[in-house]
Amino acid sequence: MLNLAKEKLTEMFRKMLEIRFFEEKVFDLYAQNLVPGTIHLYTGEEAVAVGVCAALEKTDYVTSTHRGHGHCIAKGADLKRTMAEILGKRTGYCKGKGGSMHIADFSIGMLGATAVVGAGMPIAVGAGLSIKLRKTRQVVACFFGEGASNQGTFHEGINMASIWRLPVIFICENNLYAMGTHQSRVMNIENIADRALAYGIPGVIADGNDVLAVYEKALQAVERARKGEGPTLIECKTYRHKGHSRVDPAKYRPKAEVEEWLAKDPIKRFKEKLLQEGVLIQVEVQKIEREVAAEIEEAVKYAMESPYPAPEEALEDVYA
Amino acid sequence: MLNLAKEKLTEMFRKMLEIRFFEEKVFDLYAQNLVPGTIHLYTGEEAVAVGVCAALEKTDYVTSTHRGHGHCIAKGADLKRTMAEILGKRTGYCKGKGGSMHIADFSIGMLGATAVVGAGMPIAVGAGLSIKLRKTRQVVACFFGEGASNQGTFHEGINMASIWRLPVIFICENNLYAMGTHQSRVMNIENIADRALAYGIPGVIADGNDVLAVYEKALQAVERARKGEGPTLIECKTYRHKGHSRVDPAKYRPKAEVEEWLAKDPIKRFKEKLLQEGVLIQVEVQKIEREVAAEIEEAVKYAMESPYPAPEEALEDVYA
Amino acid sequence: MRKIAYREALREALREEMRRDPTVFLLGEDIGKYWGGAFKVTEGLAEEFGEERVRDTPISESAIIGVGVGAAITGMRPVAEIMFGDLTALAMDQIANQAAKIRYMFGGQVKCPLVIRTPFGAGVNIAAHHSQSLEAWFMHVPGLYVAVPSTPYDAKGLLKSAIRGNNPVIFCEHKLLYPVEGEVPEEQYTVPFGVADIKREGEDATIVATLYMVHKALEAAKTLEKEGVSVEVVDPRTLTPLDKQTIINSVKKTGRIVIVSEDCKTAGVSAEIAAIIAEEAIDYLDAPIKRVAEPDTPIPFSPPLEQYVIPDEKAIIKAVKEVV
Amino acid sequence: MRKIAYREALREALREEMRRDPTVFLLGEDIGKYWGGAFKVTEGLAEEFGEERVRDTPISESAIIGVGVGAAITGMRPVAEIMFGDLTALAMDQIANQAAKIRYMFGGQVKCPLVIRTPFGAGVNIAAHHSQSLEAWFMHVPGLYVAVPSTPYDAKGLLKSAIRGNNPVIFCEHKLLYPVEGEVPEEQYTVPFGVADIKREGEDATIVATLYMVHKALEAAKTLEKEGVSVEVVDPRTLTPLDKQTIINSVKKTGRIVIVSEDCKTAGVSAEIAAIIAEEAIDYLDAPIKRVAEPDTPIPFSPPLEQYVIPDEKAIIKAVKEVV
Ligand SMILES: Cc1ncc(C[n+]2csc(CCOP(=O)(O)OP(=O)(O)O)c2C)c(N)n1
Ligand SMILES: Cc1ncc(C[n+]2csc(CCOP(=O)(O)OP(=O)(O)O)c2C)c(N)n1
Ligand SMILES: [Mg+2]
Ligand SMILES: [Mg+2]
Repeated sequence: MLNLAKEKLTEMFRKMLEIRFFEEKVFDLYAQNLVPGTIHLYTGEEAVAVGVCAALEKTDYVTSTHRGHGHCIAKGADLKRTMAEILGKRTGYCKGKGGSMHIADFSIGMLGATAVVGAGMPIAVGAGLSIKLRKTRQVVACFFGEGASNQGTFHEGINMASIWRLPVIFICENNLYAMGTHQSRVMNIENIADRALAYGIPGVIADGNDVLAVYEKALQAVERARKGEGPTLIECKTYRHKGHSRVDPAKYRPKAEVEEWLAKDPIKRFKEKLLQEGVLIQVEVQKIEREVAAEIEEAVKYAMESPYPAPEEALEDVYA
Repeated sequence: MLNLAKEKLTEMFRKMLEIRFFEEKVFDLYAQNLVPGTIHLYTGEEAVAVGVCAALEKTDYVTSTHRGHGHCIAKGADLKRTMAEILGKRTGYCKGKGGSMHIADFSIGMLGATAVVGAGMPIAVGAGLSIKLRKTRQVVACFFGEGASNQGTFHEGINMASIWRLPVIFICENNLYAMGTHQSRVMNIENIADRALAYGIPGVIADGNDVLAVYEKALQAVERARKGEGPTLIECKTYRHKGHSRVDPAKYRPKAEVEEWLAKDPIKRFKEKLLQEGVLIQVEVQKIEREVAAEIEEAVKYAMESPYPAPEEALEDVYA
Repeated sequence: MRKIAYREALREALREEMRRDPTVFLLGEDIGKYWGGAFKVTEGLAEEFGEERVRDTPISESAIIGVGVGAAITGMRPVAEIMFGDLTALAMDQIANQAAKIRYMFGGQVKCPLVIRTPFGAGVNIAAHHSQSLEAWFMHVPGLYVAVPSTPYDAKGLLKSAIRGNNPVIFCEHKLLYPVEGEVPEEQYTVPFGVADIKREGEDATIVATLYMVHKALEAAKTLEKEGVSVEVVDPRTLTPLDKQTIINSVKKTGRIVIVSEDCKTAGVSAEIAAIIAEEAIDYLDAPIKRVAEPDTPIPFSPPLEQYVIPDEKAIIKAVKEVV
Repeated sequence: MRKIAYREALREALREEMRRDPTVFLLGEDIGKYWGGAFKVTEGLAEEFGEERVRDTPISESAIIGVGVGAAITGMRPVAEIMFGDLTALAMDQIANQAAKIRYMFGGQVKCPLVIRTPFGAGVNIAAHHSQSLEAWFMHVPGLYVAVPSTPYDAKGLLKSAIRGNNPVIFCEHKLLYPVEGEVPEEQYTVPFGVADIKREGEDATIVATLYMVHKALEAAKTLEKEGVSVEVVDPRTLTPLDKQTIINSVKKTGRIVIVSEDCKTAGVSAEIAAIIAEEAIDYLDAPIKRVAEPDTPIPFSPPLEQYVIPDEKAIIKAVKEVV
């Protein structure tokens, strides 16, 4: 996959860094009591969102989850408005009405995050049906966790996408845990990808910490979808670096397991590969890192300086 | 399987006849405008309920569906009280509150029918969990249609039964249609049994018009369940002789298909086998047929002569 | 004027809107050419518009609505059918948490023009899982509109408005209304949301009623007229938005109000209307507010039981007599 | 008397009932030893009773309730936890169509002693999918009981009654109440369903409030006292069965009623209580009924927006002043 254009590879690397730095900043701000509510960080899973979105075009759609910052950024959302939303500001994507768990940017096909686990799946299928009926060549990427794969919506949604051959790519972010619950305690199978058999669609597994592996599988699924051959279920094996949310210390995870996965850090791996293969040289990497850090600082500044919405705005936007 | 005791085989044959004659009578009564509401006849699918229930003990449980008369009778429900319920009488199993779609007899482990397609599946799983927690050796047989297998409850229910290794046997009555909808239009797979793979449990297919084939598969599943090895999904391929409900002429079914299946009538087949193998002789069969017909007449008489509930009884039984 | 059945009026609305706007499409269980909908509302539409636009679905209520949401926020105008109103319970998350809130949560970025047609109501002996009236659940969900047409005219006009509108709508039909005939003009028209209709004018008492109960209220009013009691029958036609003003104006005139609703009494539609009067028009009342509704029981199967729980003309007459 | 938090009171109730009755068991997402429940109510219980009786489930709300129903009708007393009240929408069929109706449909053959614990309420900035108050939906479902404890004492006593009772119960908790402390005796006790508690006596106006709003009502009452207005605060403690008599008696005494409820106003809890007064006690009223509730919007995320929609002491005081 390293025969991709340098520009493309650099862009993927940059996006992964954006997510990482963004999330680290959110974590800091949270610790300083500047983020209201709860947060679910995407740190450690960057290769999934970036690998998938790199296979999409701007007009394609994604649906997202409670752990959605990474999906937004990978799909091209503005960092400033994303951060502002998370801080509950008027300038945020949703004018402060949505917050961390409900960010959307319809202008880039980011159809929004739902905080009801699994609820986004039929919505993604509906977007796929809409594409079919409108006869565009768009596709939808639907993100969800392995925990969500036990919801009825997973079953009903994928089945419908399959029978109607809709251009939907189901991306299972298998980070092994749903809150404190290890996958092995809530399903009797090893691979979520095997559930594809129940719907007569391909189920494939990707190393979710290898952005190029994810990209490759996503690209195949996108091609299949655009050709009208229907959906694909892609399971990306990955891991979240932090706890589930807020202050979760994630003590339910064995230390060795955490260390094993930290060693597989998708950003570290991709960076090393890019350097090794000579796609980028050290100074280029450092430049990107500096640029991204500055971008994030700017986003934080923008968000911090933005005003809160006026209280009465709570009454707006209920009906169109 | 014909090495079963004559008594057992005769009992199975008798139950199948009971269901057939019962349903034909319900159909007649319906045509005479004596059955309120709607009806979903089990005619043609007798081998499934009887084959499964023959593998159960009295203390075992079953959960049922809108097409539930056959499940009741096979599990040993009283024909009089079943018919009385269908006619809305005070002497019916549910004192007229339930009707055709909601018959239960807790004294024989018939946990009742739900008219919400698929809703019985988690309830059956709950009964299975109860068995496990109470440490009895009971099992639960959960009946549902192939159409129901597209409901979220199918997915959530079977998954839970699997992870907890519950003694539940999931019996998919695949009669090819859900109302006017052929299976092929709502799922992209040939066999519902294949969905078992998604939960890591065995999925087996039985000729649903061969009562001994169903019995055999059910028996294996029951043994597995009683040993604590968990659930099994059994798909019984069968066909309903009549339309979906009431006045449905079932024009959506090709004539050749109907004829093919009518030729595979489970009662005719079993009768022929019993005669051929010398388990029963013609006069014995005729005697059973007469006896069952008389029983049904008696049930009808009982039901017809029974009083309706008093209107104010509508206010009873809301709370315990 | 020509008379057509409620069912046909609905079908005409669907047909006209589908001809007018290619983004309108239908989805639901057995709505297509093999069945035409459990109540035959969509009969013939698959033949005219094809199976792509009149789309049979698996038995997956939650996904039917979720798919509707996804299509609605990406440029389509889906009309989803849930075969029985009771089954909306299976899709409650998609209806109340997704469809209703998606615009608000995202700060007004998107509209969700999804219409959900579904029949409520008892009276045909199909028991507890197929007979409820659950409009009140949806009234309690901001972001949704709730339509409750009682006549073919209103059914057609409101359905067209629902489809053209930009908000999710629970379009409540009633099983017993499908065959009921009424005047419907040949020429196209719409009925706006939020405008009550005074189905009969009167002086002595106001009855507010919806769906099938409008007809029972009108019968009761006729009987009462013979006894010298003049009853005004107000049909809100939509519960959200609710035309409070027309109801209050009627109460100002009559000083008495009986609210008739087929749902279970507690926390039902009639509770909200009673509360509005108690808050905003109590000074005009010359008697307590009366609610006529189903008792708090599931719907029983057997005919005498079922008839007992459904509000009838007698109960309405009794309530009116208690207040005048 | 010792003081413990609402969360601990709930945990004590669970522990005592599990010790007393081996058929009691818990199920829900992350309620076991790896997390102890999202709000830590069940913390430590898996350690004492084992993972069989404190059972972590997959993320499958509908099946959690369905499994509860199946266990309840076969001799167990399950206590299911739905992590957030908003998510009951996913299980609405199992709650409203199965659990609530199973006894009735089957003619009283069976009981369904299933308790569903779930937290409602806004105030912690977790937006539209984690902040609703949906008690009214459940009040509208015959066959269910609905508990709404506002104090540690009531929480413990009502939960024990719920578990010992023979009917399905939606046991509504409130996120902001979990850390709130109150007096709870060491010795065992239960609080019966259907008996309101007068949390404060007064003469000039009645406030009916539930859950967290009881505390805001009490604060408002204190402030109003200083201004010479004596307010009685009635806490129904259970919405089904509802102790109408205590509410009506209070209104007889004060002639004024303000109903305070955190849910969306339209078709909410306050509507039903208002309707009861309008039907049965209107003659005792010296002023219109007032409802203080959330406006009809989803719950927004940003703190100033969220605070704006949650009823506060000021709104309660204003409403009381309008009626006295
Ligand atoms: C339907 C539903 N159930 C429960 C919750 C509470 N909850 C939020 S995130 C989460 C875990 C989700 O796990 P998974 O799908 O694997 O995603 P991950 O958090 O691991 O990315 C839970 C249980 C919820 N928001 N929605
Ligand atoms: C959840 C739900 N959706 C729709 C219906 C209407 N309905 C009743 S039976 C039926 C078809 C069921 O098909 P299947 O599960 O294959 O059972 P069969 O009738 O073939 O025995 C439908 C759609 C219902 N009762 N419940
Ligand atoms: Mg996960
Ligand atoms: Mg079928």
